[in-house]
Amino acid sequence: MDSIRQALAEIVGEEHVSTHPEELYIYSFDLGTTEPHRPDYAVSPRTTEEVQGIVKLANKEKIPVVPLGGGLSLAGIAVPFKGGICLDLKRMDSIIEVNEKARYAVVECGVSQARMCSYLEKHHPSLTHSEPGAPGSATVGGNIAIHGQGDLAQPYGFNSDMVNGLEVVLPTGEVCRFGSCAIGASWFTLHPLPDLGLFLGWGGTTGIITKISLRLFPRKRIRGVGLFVVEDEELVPEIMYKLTQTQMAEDIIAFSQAIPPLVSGVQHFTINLAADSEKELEFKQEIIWDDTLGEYIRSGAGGFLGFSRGLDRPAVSKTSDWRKGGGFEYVGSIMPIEKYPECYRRGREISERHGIPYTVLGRCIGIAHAMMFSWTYAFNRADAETVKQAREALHETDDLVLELGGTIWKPGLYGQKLVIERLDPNTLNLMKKVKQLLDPNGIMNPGNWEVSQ
Amino acid sequence: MTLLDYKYADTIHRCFRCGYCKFPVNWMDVNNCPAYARFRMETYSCGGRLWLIRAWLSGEIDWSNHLAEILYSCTACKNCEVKCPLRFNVDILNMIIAAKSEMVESGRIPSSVKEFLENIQRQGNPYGHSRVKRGEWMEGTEIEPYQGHDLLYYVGCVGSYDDRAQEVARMLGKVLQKARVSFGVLGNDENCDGNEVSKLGEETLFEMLVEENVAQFKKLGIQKVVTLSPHSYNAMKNDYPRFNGSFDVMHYTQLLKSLISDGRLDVSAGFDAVVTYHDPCFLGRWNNEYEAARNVITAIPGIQLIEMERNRDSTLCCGGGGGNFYIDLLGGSERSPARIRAREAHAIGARILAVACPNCLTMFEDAVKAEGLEEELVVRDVSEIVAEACGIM
Amino acid sequence: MSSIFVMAEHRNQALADISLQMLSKGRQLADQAQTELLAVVIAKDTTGYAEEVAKWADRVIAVKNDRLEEPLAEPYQKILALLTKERRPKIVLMGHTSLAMDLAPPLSVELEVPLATDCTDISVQNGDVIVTRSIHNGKVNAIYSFAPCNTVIITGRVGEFPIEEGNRHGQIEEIDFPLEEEFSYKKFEGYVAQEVRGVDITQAEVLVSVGRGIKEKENIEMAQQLAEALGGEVSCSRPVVDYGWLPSERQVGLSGKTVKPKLYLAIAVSGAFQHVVGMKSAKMTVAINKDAGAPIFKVADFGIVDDLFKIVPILIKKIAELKDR
Amino acid sequence: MDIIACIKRVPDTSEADAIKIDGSQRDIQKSGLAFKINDWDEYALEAAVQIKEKLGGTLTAVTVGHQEWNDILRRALAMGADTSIRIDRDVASEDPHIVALILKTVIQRLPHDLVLFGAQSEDFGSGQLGAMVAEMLGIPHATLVVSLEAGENKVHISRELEAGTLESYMIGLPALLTIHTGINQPRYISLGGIKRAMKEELQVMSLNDLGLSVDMLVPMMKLERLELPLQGKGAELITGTPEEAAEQLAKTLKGAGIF
Repeated sequence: MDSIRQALAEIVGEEHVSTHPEELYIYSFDLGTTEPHRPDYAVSPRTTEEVQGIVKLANKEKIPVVPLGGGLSLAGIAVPFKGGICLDLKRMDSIIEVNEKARYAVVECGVSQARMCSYLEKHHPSLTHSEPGAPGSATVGGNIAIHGQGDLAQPYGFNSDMVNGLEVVLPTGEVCRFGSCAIGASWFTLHPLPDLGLFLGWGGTTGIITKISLRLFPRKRIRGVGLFVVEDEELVPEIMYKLTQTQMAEDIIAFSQAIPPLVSGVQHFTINLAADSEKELEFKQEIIWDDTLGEYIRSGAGGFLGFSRGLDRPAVSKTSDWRKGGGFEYVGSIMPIEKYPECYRRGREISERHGIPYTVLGRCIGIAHAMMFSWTYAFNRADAETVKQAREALHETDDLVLELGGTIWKPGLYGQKLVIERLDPNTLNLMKKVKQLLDPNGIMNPGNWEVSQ
Repeated sequence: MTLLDYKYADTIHRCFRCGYCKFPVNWMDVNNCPAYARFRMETYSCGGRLWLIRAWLSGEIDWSNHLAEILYSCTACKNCEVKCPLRFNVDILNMIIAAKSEMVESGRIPSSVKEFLENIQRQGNPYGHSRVKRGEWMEGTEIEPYQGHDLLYYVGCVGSYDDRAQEVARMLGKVLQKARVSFGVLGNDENCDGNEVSKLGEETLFEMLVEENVAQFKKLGIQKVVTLSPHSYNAMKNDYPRFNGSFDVMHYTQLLKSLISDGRLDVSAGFDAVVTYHDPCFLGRWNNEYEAARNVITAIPGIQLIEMERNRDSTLCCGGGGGNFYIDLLGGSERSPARIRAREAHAIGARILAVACPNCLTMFEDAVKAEGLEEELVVRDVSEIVAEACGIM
Repeated sequence: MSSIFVMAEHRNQALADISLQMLSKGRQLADQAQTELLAVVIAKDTTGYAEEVAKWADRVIAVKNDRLEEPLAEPYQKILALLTKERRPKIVLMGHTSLAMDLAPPLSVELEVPLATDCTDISVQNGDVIVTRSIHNGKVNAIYSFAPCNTVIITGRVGEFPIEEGNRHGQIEEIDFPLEEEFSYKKFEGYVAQEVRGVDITQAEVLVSVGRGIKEKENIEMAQQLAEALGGEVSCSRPVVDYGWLPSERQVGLSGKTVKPKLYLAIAVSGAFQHVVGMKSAKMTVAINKDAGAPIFKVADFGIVDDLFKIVPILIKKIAELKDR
Repeated sequence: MDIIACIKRVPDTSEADAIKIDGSQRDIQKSGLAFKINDWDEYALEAAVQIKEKLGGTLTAVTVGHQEWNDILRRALAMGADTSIRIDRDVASEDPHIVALILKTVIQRLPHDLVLFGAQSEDFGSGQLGAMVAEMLGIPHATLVVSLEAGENKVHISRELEAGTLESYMIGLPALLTIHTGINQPRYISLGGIKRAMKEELQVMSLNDLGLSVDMLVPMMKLERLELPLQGKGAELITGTPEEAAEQLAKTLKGAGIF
């Protein structure tokens, strides 16, 4: 009997460990174009103590541990490149505490975005969190680990900026706490204790986030989406800039896509507004549509396509079925807003060259401080050629991001290499030291962010 | 058999495995796919199951008992189809059932599924009890064999053979008698309705059962059928017509609703109780019937109907569908769907968990015992609640 | 009536219990029919066995040869055929064992004499041999007679015939038996003993034993809980091993282990004789089974005729309550 | 590899509580009983089909019984047998010697490298037939086989002894084996498979097709009568609702000092 499997079964229970080919097959893929790699064990722990036990065992046996949330990063970050233990964290899904006064929630890493939304709607209707618009099965832990952004990015920045505290299992098995909770106080703030932010953006190679305190924000009674369209992409930066000037919007996204054909080549804006009263809404509408966007509407450069109340979850998965192919992957970047026109034009060019209908999107982060710009490439899972085309387009887009002066958001292996090559040598050196310090046996999600070679 | 001649070869790859199918329509929880709720591994989610079917049929993985159990842990509760945002969602269950058929024809299926199907081949019921005992549930009642009555009261295998479900079969008979409904039953001559057999992928056995039942119904001149089980209701309403067996079929909650509203059934005596109603998948998601049982329950004075978070098309399956009331691949843990559901009903303060399906009834009776909730939560069929309200003991 | 042969079988250097049961029955039949009881012992070294069987037999035929160390059907058949043709016994009696399954049928064909296997009763009524066999897994008895013939081969069911004290001093006659043929077409390659992994159920004070009626591997956990509540172990009947729900070292019965626990709690066990043989000597036996006609109720001290899924969960709870008090 | 599997049709008495004996006192009442392939024979068929799938060759299913026995031959064909033969004669309570003689005569006329029987039958359970036929055919045999590896001209088997021990043999072909339960997991026989098998015509032979006549079949053993076992000392039944029965049993166990 495989002694490691036996040890794992003792930690999490017989039913939550598998070496069956079926589990190893499913956990070898993510949903994008990354080549699959089979883990040796699929394990789904329920508590931090179980995660600790697993990590300590991994150190003893020198086998990799690969943390996995919803598995929707679409960049292969949770693909077990060097085999080992695939750690499905979705059973760690309890909502521990919601503090209305200080507007924060303490949750386990595996809580899904959908559950977070429906729980707050039902039990704390005055609060909301920055929901990333990914499929509902994406987890809160996974999203902040990749510096995700959500529908409150414009006023409040990256989701990872909204962290009040973390509980992390280090690669050597110790449990650490960061933020006010580390001194036994409540989880209300991450700062001002000495900053040890070593677990966000590292692609799960420096530790396993098990608990998060996430800032919440007021959920206004009325929430809706205004749709605005311009033909000339050159106008997008200035429009986005002006919109942020009003500080009235909750989320500003500019996007353009080839499908359906009648909208191809045109730039759309979705502008999320929220108000506690009709008066407040009317006031905001007036400032946005008359004072700010009025000139474009009057000059015919742009058009107001209406305002609809309610924020139903965008079914982003639909893009995977455009070509009945069951798949898409996208490159995300953090770009200066003024680069939108070039990103759009070059993106279209790459898509057309690879025979893929283009889909680009720029979400404003902060007060026009930056935008998350993404290029999405759909492919047909049953047609290897389209997968190859999509993979090539993705790599070309990684290059494009750096060429245009942006940085890749949640890069896959290819993108990571590009970033590491350009990284300041002293910074890179410090990252190596941090990695060696935290993960002496190199068991934490090896293959990703290979800085230590 | 390879992927090529699999009926859904050109569709099954379109599953993106985005995980929508794990959620109820109202997004209230992450585990509304009963198999995923039970095992919480990706392979047991609907998306995982579709990817595994494609991998098996394209030869990337071999058949194994574990793969068969993953396939047969699907209770055909239709949550995935209702929730998936992609256009092929109408074929999800067909894809899974077609893969089950591949396993059935190759003969390699879990031993409990083999037993289930062999018992039906031999005795016309999944328990393997002899046919001559099928009518025993009627003993001691004045329920008559069908001879030209208005209605055939079709009981089904669980109602005929399971001790607890037999009580409900009898009670519904008494309620219909009280409402002076003209009905008869088939007793020992009643055969399996085939619904579970078709969800298990034994297509030819299903066709034989339906052809026999349709011929029997026609020989007896049956026009209208009221079924105890939503499983029978589903097959007779949606599949029998394909075998030119078009009958006027209703589930008994629909009949009770009209009897009460027409005044033929007086429930005004009523009694005090806090009740929550569990939507059975084959009545709700499969046939969009959410209101009949609720109307019946709320027509009874003194009863307060409270709803669980996951209700109507967001209901969590009791784990007894797809033959699992017998095969029971989802049993044996506090994560069994029926036990999750029993805890949910208890948590909202319900004293009675009302069901409208004999499968749900048996699954929840076991779950309430396993959870040690017998004192605080009672499982009652809607017909039993109506009986008490009409003063039938 | 001519003599009665009893073939005494040995395993792991000891006479099998069933052979002592057959010797006792053979003695009783011989006395009743006033004829001679001859015990046949076949081994590399027969001295120990011969002395023991001599306590029942009037005469012991000890067949010795270096190549007869292992009890194998082919050589045994040759020897018994020769002895039977030579001595023309009325009855050739042996235990219904795995060896007998290989040996008795071809022997009866070679000698062209009738064979009755797994008999639960044997009697001689004015020179005619009558046997009883239990059929339809214990629910019906069949009584057989034989057409006139000089020899009848009978194998007796294990555990059906009590061992009586032997008080004879049979005369021992040693025969060397040089085996010429090689039996090359069938080569014995040795034994495969079952390595005892995990628990040894023969040491358990309390056994909760599950049969096919448990219906699903997951439900064995319920039996495990009951076993823990009683401080015992889980064991099972053969179908549970055939289905792969429990390893074979937990199997009670003829082809598994023989147990003598303080309590043997049989859940959904039908009570086939091969199983009952392994647990007959339990101090107290309790049976829970839906089928009132199940043979297990014949051997159990207490029984509940009901569905295990209803009884066991409540039983676990009641035991816990009684323990707290 | 030419394989022959001999199978038997038996009543399903597992669920029938009371079995009644018919007027002739020599058989049980069959009305209301369902019939099936003898459990042991299904394991033998599965073993045969698996060998055929691995090494190729033909599988013939043989049985002795009247027309209603065609259903088990259909199932054998659906499971993977190529052809099937039924000898049209009722031998239910016949002397095994006679049944063995009939089967030996059929098998001799067919190419046979490996002959498989079930170790015993669920109804009479004599466990004699296979080994008798082997002796009559003059080929080596082994009974109670629980593992089987077939090579081109030999098989490696292990058979079951008492107390969980096994003994293993290498046997040259042609050979006869009787198969015990647990050797494999018999596959499910779908109704579709049975329907396809309906189209294949079944070979039916009479005694004289085999060159046998009734007077050659002289029984050496005769079934006198059947009896229901006398209701001897049974268990003291604890009755009442599940609640009461479980409570009573728990008290009895406590009283006996079990816990």
